[in-house]
Amino acid sequence: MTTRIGVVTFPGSLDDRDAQRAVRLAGGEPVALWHRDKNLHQVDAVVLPGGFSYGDYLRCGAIARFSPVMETVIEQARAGMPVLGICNGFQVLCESHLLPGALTRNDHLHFVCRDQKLRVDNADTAWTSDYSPGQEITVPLKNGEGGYVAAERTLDALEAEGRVVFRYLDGNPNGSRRDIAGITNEAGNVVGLMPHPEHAVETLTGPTTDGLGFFTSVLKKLVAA
Amino acid sequence: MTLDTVKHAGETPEAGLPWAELGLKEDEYARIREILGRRPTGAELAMYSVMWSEHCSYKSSKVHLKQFGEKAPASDALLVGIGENAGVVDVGQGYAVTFKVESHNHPSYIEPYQGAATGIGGIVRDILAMGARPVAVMDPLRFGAADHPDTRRVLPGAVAGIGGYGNCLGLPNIGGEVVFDPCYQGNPLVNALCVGVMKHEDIHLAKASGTGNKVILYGARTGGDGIGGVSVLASETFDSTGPAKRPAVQVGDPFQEKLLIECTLELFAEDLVTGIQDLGGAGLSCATSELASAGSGGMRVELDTVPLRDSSLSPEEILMSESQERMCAIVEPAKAARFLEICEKWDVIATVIGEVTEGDRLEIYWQGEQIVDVPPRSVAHEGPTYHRPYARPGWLDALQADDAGALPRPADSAELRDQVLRLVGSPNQAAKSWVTDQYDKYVIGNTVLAQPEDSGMIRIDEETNLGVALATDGNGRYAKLDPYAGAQLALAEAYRNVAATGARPLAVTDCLNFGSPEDPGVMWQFAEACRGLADACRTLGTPVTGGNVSLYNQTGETAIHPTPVVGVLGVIDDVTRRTPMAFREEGQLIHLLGDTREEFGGSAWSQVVHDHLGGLPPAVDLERERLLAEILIAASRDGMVDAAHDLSDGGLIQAVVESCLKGGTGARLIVPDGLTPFTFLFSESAGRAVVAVPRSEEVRFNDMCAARGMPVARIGVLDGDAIEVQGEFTLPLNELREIHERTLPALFG
Amino acid sequence: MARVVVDVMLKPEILDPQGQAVQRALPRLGYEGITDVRQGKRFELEVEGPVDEAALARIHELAETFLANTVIEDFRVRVEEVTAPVESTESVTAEGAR
Amino acid sequence: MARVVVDVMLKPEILDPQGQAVQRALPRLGYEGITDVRQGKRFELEVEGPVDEAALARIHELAETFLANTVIEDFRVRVEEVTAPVESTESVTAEGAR
Ligand SMILES: Nc1ncnc2c1ncn2[C@@H]1O[C@H](COP(=O)(O)OP(=O)(O)O)[C@@H](O)[C@H]1O
Ligand SMILES: [Mg+2]
Repeated sequence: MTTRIGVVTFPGSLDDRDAQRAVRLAGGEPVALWHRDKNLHQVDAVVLPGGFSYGDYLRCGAIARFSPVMETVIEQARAGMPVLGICNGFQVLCESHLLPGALTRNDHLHFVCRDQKLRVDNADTAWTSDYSPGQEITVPLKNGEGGYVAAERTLDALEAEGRVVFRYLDGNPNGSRRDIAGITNEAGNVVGLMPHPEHAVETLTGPTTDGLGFFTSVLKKLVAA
Repeated sequence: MTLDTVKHAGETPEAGLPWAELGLKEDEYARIREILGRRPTGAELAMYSVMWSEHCSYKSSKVHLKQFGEKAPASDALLVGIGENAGVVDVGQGYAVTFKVESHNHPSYIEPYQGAATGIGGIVRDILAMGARPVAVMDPLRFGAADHPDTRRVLPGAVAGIGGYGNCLGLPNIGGEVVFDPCYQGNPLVNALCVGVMKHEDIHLAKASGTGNKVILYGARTGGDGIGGVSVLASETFDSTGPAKRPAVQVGDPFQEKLLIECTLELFAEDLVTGIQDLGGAGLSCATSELASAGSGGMRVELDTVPLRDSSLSPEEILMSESQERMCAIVEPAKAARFLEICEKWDVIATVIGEVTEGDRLEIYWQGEQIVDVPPRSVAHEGPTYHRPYARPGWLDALQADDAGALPRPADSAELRDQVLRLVGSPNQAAKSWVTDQYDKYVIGNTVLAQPEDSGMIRIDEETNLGVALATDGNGRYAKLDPYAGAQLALAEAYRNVAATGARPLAVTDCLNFGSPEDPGVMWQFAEACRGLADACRTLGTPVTGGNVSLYNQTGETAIHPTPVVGVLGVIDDVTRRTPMAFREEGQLIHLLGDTREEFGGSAWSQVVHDHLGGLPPAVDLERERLLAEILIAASRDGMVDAAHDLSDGGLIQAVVESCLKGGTGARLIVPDGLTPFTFLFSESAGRAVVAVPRSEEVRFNDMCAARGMPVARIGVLDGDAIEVQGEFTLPLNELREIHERTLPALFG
Repeated sequence: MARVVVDVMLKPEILDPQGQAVQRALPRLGYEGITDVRQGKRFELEVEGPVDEAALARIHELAETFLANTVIEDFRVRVEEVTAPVESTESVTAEGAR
Repeated sequence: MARVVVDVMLKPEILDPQGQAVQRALPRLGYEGITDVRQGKRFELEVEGPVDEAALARIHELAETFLANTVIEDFRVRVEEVTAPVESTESVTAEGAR
């Protein structure tokens, strides 16, 4: 039986097909989920993809958080289902309070699209177990509001608990506090990051295939479970 | 407020209308009266005035554009030609591709962010209206001098607008141009290209047929955008208490457009659409009259059913509004319910505003009263045609006589080295990443090549790896020296760029940016450019499938350089064999294809070092371009080269610097016999490219060139971390990179 | 019909790159004496019916859960004195400093 | 030290996609009775020295040429009554509707 991984499409989601392709290339079965539908259709994990949900007009992810599908995603995430938020998906996770902190306007005020080197600081989450701790990977980054911020004590706690999963290397692209590119919740099942692993799954179209590990990690974990 | 109905117009034949304020000429107004057999109503006048404007009717340009059809080479690939929203090209395996470039120059000068953003929005809807899924955009841009204060206002705004809209739509930006020249001060050029993909059977056309079919307007509500001129009608003639001034600026909502795209593609997939048209310039006037004109019957529209953002709009203003993110579809009655359901799914407002009628009139009603009753063809397709006078400008002889070949050349190696650095750091030749890093090039996951590369390349089919490549080019300096040759050189460069990546050039789109057609000298430039482009397209076998004309790009008496921007689409059967431009592998051999001559007229060197424009542009040899393309494609197919980069502005040294920096490998260059180092490095002779050939392939590659009669010279080897021109100078890559990359950030922050 | 305004500003401890960009540009534009600039959002809500305590409480809740992200932003709700539609630039000038 | 506030709103006739997005979301969040939402910018300028006529005139000029894009936006300049620093969420709540 293949593992079913849901990819949510909000109005304005853009990288949803890419996330589905990444799931497929990793050997999973992608399942399209629709923002108006509370039913997760028996998926084993969920990806909240990149894009500009609802135009990102109020704040990135602020409107998507209140969509019907998120009610169930929030409930299931709290119950331990693996959830990955990429870029806009990370913003939705923060707005939903599944992850602490917030993402603010890039410090240089421009949208930036570039290949970004990252270090995997936590290789124990549901989405990173196929990496080794400290491994350096390069995946695309593209956002206008990717500056991670949180209260000092939240940042200290994230560090202390090993919940910083990815850090930017070779230059912080957006002013994120402590070079944070991605974090996880306490249980390690919910991960959010600004860079786009789903765009680094084929040598033809991405800078590397370093992003595949996210999807193989979760598939292994789910098969083992 | 009295409503100017058709009946009222019939009863008040002598009522004065502000036709002159709306830009109509006396004889044009007389013709409208003749067509209608009475005076037009205010609404009719509004429709005619905007549809007969230069922008919509091409009245000054169409006598010259005709050649693109008349001289078009026979091409099996052309499925839909000029005249529709965009041309459609067969790329094999049942796929068709549609692409088009359009200008949004004036709006981008007034409000750079929104002007450029809505330029992207408009061209994307054109592509969507053909039945295709838009898959990528490109943005050929021209600005005034890089250090001019107004450029600091216009460029960052336009770039942010293009990125803001395109990124939010989820369309990768795969290429474009950034050119600076004082001639564009006050008249920046913001052109936008979109390419879309569909299956052959999905092609849709803008035509209304089938009596009783519904006319459905869907997308954004209609507001007072872009109707400056027409408010004369509302305020001065019919309703002096109305709002005096309407915004000419259109504001884009890319989120709404994203919904419109997904919604429309779902409507196509369920076969719910009989005819479709996007709303762009001239809004509903254009959409209704063009749909009705192209169809078999007539059309009746109840204008008061149009959903409004601003309830104070007059019927004339509703007809003229250029509110963005709207489409108009013709739908069979039995399918209307499902159509509306899909729109609801995507939160897109959709309204039945009328239906296709038996007759042959376009009739528009407002609160039950008839305010428009016209033959739609007379509005949409039978506008005026001007044969404007044109004459070769008197100044051209002196300009051409001012030969750039006579300019002082570098006296020694040190000066040569210095000039190379000045060239690669000059705004036109410097790295464009400050601009292109603001564009998402990854979204959709099919981008095989994107900036900086010779052309953008998109995978169309994940199973077979079929793909397309696109490049746009245009050199206003060349065209100023000789518009006929300049247009051909623009085509030749784009064609060469496509071939350099291994794709076969198939078809052309163009955006012709010129000054005022009322100036006979400008009109001559325009006529020459059209003739040159049409002739070259015939020789190269690449038909023009569509495009756009932008006139009046001038301030006072001073026109911009004639700037024909040419986009070439190519097909590649297997994108995995693409040829990138990066020089990576040490030890590979650098070969120069083509002939290098003493050609410096309009060159980057003459501009950067001497601030000079004069002489003749490089000679055009289209047969050579075709041969070069064949070589580059064959080399890609047979795996004989690992990298290729075409030569254009800046000549050989510019190309080698770009390829070395991209790949992170240096080069040792040897000046071939018979050339001075200066000519070798800076000449801009056309029909050339550099390639990196693995040693194991050299014999085979040389044999192929010899067999086909292509001049080829081994000019060096990839090696180390500097570019060395033997006997002249050495430039470390990190010094070059610093100089190449710092220019735009230093100017625009 | 009444207008309720919600002002949303980044908390003082959160970096405000937009405000800073404005501030950095001021000397170049010839403005001295402005020591700090913060940029935030202003929402104008047109409310049907009376804006009583209950209505304001609802809007307060809306601001807290939706219009502002209280992790990084503070907000303020108030009933707008001016009830006319937003002024044109002309009338603003009149209302301005001159 | 005084605070001058510049409110910048899109002109009423200009499309406001941001405000519309908020408004469309309201019914889903259970808010009725808000008939229109416009979203604009709020700048808070901390000014050194007295905010006299001349200072205000300068800020007015700044708003007109730099803070607002008067092609599509209107603005308003005013001296802020509250001179305390931006309130924390807590104090805001106190000042709110309750
Ligand atoms: N405005 C732009 N948008 C996107 N890509 C651009 C833009 N300007 C330049 N580029 C890209 O930068 C690269 C170099 O540009 P250019 O030197 O003009 O190319 P070429 O000389 O090969 O036509 C190309 O890949 C081009 O597509
Ligand atoms: Mg090129």
